[in-house]
Amino acid sequence: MDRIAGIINLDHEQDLLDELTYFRCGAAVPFAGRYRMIDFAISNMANSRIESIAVFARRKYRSLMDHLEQGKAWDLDRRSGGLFILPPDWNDPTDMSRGDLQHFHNNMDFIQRARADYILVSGSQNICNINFQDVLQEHKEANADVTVIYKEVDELYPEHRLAHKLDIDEQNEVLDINNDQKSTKVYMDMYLIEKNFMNKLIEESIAHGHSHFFLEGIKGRLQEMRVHAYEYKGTHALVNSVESYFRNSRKLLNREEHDGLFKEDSPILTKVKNEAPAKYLQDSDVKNTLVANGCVVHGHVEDSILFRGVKIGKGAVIKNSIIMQRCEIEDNAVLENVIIDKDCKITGGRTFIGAPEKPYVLAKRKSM
Amino acid sequence: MDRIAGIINLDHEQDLLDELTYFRCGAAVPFAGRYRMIDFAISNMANSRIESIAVFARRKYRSLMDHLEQGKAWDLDRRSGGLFILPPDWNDPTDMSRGDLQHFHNNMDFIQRARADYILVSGSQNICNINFQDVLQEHKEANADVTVIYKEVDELYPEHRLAHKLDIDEQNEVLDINNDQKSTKVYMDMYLIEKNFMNKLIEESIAHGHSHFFLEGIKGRLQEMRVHAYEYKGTHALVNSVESYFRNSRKLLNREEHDGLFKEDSPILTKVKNEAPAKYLQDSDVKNTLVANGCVVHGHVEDSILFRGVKIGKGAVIKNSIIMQRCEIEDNAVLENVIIDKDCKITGGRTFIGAPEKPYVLAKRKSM
Amino acid sequence: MKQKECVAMLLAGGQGTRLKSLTKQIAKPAVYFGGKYRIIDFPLSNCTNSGIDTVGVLTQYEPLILNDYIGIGSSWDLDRKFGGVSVLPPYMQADGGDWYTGTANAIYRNIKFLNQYEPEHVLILSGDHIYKMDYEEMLDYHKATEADATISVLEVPWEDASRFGIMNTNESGRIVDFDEKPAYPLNNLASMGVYIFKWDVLKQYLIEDEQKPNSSHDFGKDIIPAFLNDDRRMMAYTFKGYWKDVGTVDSLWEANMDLLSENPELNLNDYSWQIYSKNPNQPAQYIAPTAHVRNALINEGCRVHGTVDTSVIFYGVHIEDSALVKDSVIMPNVKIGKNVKIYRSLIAEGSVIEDNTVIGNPEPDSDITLHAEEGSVMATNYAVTN
Amino acid sequence: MKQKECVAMLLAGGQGTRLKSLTKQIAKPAVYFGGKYRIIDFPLSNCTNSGIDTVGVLTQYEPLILNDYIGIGSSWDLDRKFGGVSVLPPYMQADGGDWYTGTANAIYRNIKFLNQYEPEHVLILSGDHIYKMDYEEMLDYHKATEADATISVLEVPWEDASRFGIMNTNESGRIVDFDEKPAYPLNNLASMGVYIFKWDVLKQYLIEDEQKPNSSHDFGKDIIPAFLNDDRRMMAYTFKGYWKDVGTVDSLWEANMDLLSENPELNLNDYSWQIYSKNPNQPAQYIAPTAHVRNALINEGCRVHGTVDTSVIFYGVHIEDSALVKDSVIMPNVKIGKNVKIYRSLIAEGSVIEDNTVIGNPEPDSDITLHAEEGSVMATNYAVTN
Repeated sequence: MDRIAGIINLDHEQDLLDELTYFRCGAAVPFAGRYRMIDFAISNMANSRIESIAVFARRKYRSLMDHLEQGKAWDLDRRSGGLFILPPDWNDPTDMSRGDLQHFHNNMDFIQRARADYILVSGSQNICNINFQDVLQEHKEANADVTVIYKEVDELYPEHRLAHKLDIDEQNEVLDINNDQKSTKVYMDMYLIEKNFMNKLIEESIAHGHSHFFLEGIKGRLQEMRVHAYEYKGTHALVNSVESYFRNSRKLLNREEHDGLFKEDSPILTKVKNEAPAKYLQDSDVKNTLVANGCVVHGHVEDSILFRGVKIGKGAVIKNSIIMQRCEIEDNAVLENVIIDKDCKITGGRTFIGAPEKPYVLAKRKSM
Repeated sequence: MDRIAGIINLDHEQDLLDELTYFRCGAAVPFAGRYRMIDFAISNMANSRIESIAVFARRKYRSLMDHLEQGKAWDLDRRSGGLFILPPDWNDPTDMSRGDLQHFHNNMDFIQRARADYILVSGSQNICNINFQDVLQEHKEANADVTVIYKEVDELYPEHRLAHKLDIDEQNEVLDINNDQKSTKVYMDMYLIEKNFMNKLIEESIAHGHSHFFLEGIKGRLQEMRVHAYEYKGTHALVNSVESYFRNSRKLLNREEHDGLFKEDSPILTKVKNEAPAKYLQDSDVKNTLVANGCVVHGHVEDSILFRGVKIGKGAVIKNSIIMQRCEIEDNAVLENVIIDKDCKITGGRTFIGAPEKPYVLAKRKSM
Repeated sequence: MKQKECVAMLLAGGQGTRLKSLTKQIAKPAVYFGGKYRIIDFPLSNCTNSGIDTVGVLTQYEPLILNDYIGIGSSWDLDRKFGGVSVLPPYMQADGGDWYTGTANAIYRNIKFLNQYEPEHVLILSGDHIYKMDYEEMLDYHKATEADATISVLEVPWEDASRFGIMNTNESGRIVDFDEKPAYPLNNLASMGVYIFKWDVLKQYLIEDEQKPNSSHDFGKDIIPAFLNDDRRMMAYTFKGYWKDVGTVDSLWEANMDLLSENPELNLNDYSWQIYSKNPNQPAQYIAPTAHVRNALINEGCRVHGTVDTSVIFYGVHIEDSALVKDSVIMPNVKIGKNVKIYRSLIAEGSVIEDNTVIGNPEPDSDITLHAEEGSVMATNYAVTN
Repeated sequence: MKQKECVAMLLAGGQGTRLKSLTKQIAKPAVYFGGKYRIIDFPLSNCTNSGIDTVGVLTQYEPLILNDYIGIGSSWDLDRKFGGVSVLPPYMQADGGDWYTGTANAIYRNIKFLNQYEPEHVLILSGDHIYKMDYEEMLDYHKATEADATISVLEVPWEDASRFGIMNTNESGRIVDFDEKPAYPLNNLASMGVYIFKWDVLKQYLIEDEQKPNSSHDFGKDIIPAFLNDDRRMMAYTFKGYWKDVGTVDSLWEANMDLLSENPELNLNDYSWQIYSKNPNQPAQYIAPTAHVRNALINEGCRVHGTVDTSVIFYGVHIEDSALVKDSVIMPNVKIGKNVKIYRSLIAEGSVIEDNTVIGNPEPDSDITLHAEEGSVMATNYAVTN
């Protein structure tokens, strides 16, 4: 069997989720009632039998450390291989590397030692359920040097403006990677590459003074190599702004979208928390909502997502909202189009209403 | 039972071990054949039934993360409590705290949530085998606000110049904490304090714009509180320079000193590595040396320490030296008064001789 | 090696035949409860929360699921380097081997296991009861009273006393007599089957009891009477709080329903005394636009399109449009089809209920229905051994 | 649930009476070897290194130490969420229970365990041998040849062939006959007791074998002959490398001595095929100024003041001044007093050897002495069942 090792490169992901990324990087933002953004990339890797995964983190990664532990939730707390968070903590005066190439250069050890023939590099913003063994299969059949993964989207949303797009020929060979605002072939920030070839490219990129391995070392040298495009066909969400976070979260209230992401044979896993089952009281009224364990619901909730341990008081009305872990919404409060980060408290009777396209966001640990 | 939580505060420990601290903080420096400096503080806490431990780290803590994992080696990878590395990763524009008070302030959560009545704060440079429950007992009997721990040293060495000294009365109450170069009462950078009292002191320290909790918040207010001195009587080593590292390492070749540190009923634990037993070949000759597993010895070794996986070639002669993990000393090389960091290779036949009071130090991964 | 002050031994060997098909393939302590838990989660979590980190689980009957469930004990934070949880089936020694013949025999056969930890005290637990209890408080009482044995008791209503083992105590709380199901109870202090013994004293009685040819090697029938006979110091420790023997289908159903009140006596949301459990990693539950949910406990991985009223729903259950689940307990991964009606029932794990099926009797006070693979059976009173 | 391609079943039930007092309180697979290991470390590490992450360990005789040693499998990286290592003692079912009556019966009784993983293939291992083997290569061969069963064989010297079970193969490697200890061997391919079966085929034979009243329910005696009888496709897979049955005191001693050569056939320092083991957390070994050490393996936690020559020393051993340990194996935590002389001996765990004692015979080719608590015994050949 050909082995793949994984790299989750967070170096170029900007913390664009406003209040939600004040205290954490985007990869650590809670999503879908009980997950964090990064859970999807890690679970996809684990489900694709990738047993060595490095996370290149630079900023605000403490909640990531807390969340990932040693990879326990993904059975990646192993003696050989496993999950490693690799923040920048090197100190070599002779080091010439810059940008994310610092990560690649200083973690050469990880790449070299991993029992793997291929490396799969991914970000954390493309939410999906993908099997990288299938990608490898196609990569080998196409005899490619690099395989980049894309999603053909039905409709272009604002979040796709920030993404790269692929221009491909009928053999799915990549002709160009650009920012074509009309193209619906959204590059998912994931690529597969043979390990030794990658080493060579990294060294060359450093020698050329590059600071962004993918953009300069691969995209910039497209003509010199065979880059294949793999089309991912399942449920997909690109989350790089509050608006896209809000819309794509609620997209999961659609049963088909939900089932496309949460599959029994390739489950999305996350750190286990011990919580009692959700409790619905006599006078609760809940519709079209995702509810995590530990919630206690007295009030009215619809078209919303309740994370773990949320309390909704009597007579409270929650619509079109995302309420994160351990928030307490007191009796008769009214919330609509809001995102409330962890550990907030909404005083009884108060009302907060945001706009559907611009939800009202409350940073964590606020009392209002 | 009164519970204690632990804090290992590395914030004021300077990386004075030259080449040994180029790539790691002092707490992560290998010691005694298979340990790291920080193992002593953690093991002492674990052996004293301290089940929640926070490590305040600021710089070069990546090898610390790798070494400590989630506290597995100390059975501290627990669901409630356990071991936490808490690097500075906060981002609060309203935060007024400075210096190590940033750690105390931003990790108030850890202190509050720990199921503990007392907090034991320690650094990593004082190597010892101490029971903090005994300290607590004396703290309560003395009805103290703070108990500081000291060692009465027989002889003053250069490392003690950098340490604080205690001036105490016959009831072991602390009258002054100073830098008296003649005093033999060496403050071991460890103190015990009641949790709520500590919280109060932290808040006051921040309000006063302090940047060093112990020096300004406790030492600076000595007259306002009852500070008791606990005398630790066992094996002790203060390691804060290459010279003190070298001398104190070799002190462990003395059987009494060794037994005072490594006790069966309060073992010093460290991350487990899987290595075969040390192998001594037909022509090996080893005397007065600590040898860790995984070593393969063909040559002559005396008055030295060999860490895990060291290879000593035929005819090689090693005297008065410390050879760290996975170094390879080829045939007929001669080493005397040297410290060689991990993964170095000494070419066959070469000779390196340092001075006993100033050993020759080789940084890691060098080939000479 | 460090010594353990108190080691717990959990008797989990029972077949629990009164729970009928629920225990056909699993030991009784592995039976489901409360939307998420198995019965054994309660004594194990109590141990963890009481600071007892060494637990032997004595198994005999169908241990596969229990073994697999307990695993390395990490769910209860009992994956410890020294101590932790150990599953102890009977085993063969140089002089042969045999099955455990009674509760006392099971402990006798594991003297070697206990000796490893040199405990001062041994806590004996059973895996049949739902309750939250701080064993450390009981241990403190046991030590303070310098008892050879301490038995945890519960005040039961006088009219129920004759259904229990009743402890007769003197004014200082010392046990002077023990009546198993007395016709005319002198007291209403019922034994909860939770004992703490001084280990050196207990060990001696276990060794002696093993020699007695007519002994049934049982704590209640043989060991406690022998202690009484020898005038050993035995104290009654009174427990206050929720405690339920869930040994029958009716009592299991009742204990589940008890959780649904607004402030149940057994609070599962108390973070200071959590009941730990293996957490299946499933997505958040989905309550559809067509759903009506009230008075319910529902776990992750569920999908509710129909109506759930006054019921407890385990993980992975799908309830389709127009289905009604009322006054019932639905165990893991049950699929409930369209327009199904379920009343006053326990539905066993993995059952598939076809569209339009009706299960159970909606009449209040009617018998509780147990639905398992082989079809539905009605719960009445069975005279069975446990 | 995910399925496992191949699950390993390790037969660890043997009492190993030929190892005499070494196995009085422990099962044979738990016997010490190589300064650090127990025999079972070898098959378990082989599994991990071969990518087989699901292993059932069938125990029966004195499993306490084995249970405790295996624990949750973390030493071998086998603490997996789905799969990992499971200790499988015999257990009681609704229709009663019994001890394992043979190797095949042990697997038969765990069909339910195996079915959980829906394996295509089952690897049968024993816990008696010291060897490093890539089972994945054998599995690849098994799959490539579409065998119903594949038996790993080793070329033994022709003169030794009559001491083994010999596989007679045709030119394609297919097994056409099997001779248990033939007087006139036709072949020198000895079975190593390592089998891979198609699980659905094996299951059928196990069920049938269980019905046969005269069967001894043994792989070698019953299952393999039945396969041969039915002309099932059985292939011989030739293993090359170090392999040693350490079933006697002599062979255990020899295998230890084999490790001391400069480049032993069994390389314990090979990072690409590590032998994992539980690592006691002890300080680095201390070699005193008075010590002489050569030709030795020594583990952490040891203190050597005397002379060690051509010996294997486990952890926690103290050797005092002027003591001599020659051509011997010293098991964990042995204390050797001043001026003691030990020759050609195995010293059992925890022994305390008083000052000036002499153990063993220094003569080359003399018998190996086994010293255990109850005193020394000489190793000669015993006719025993294993």
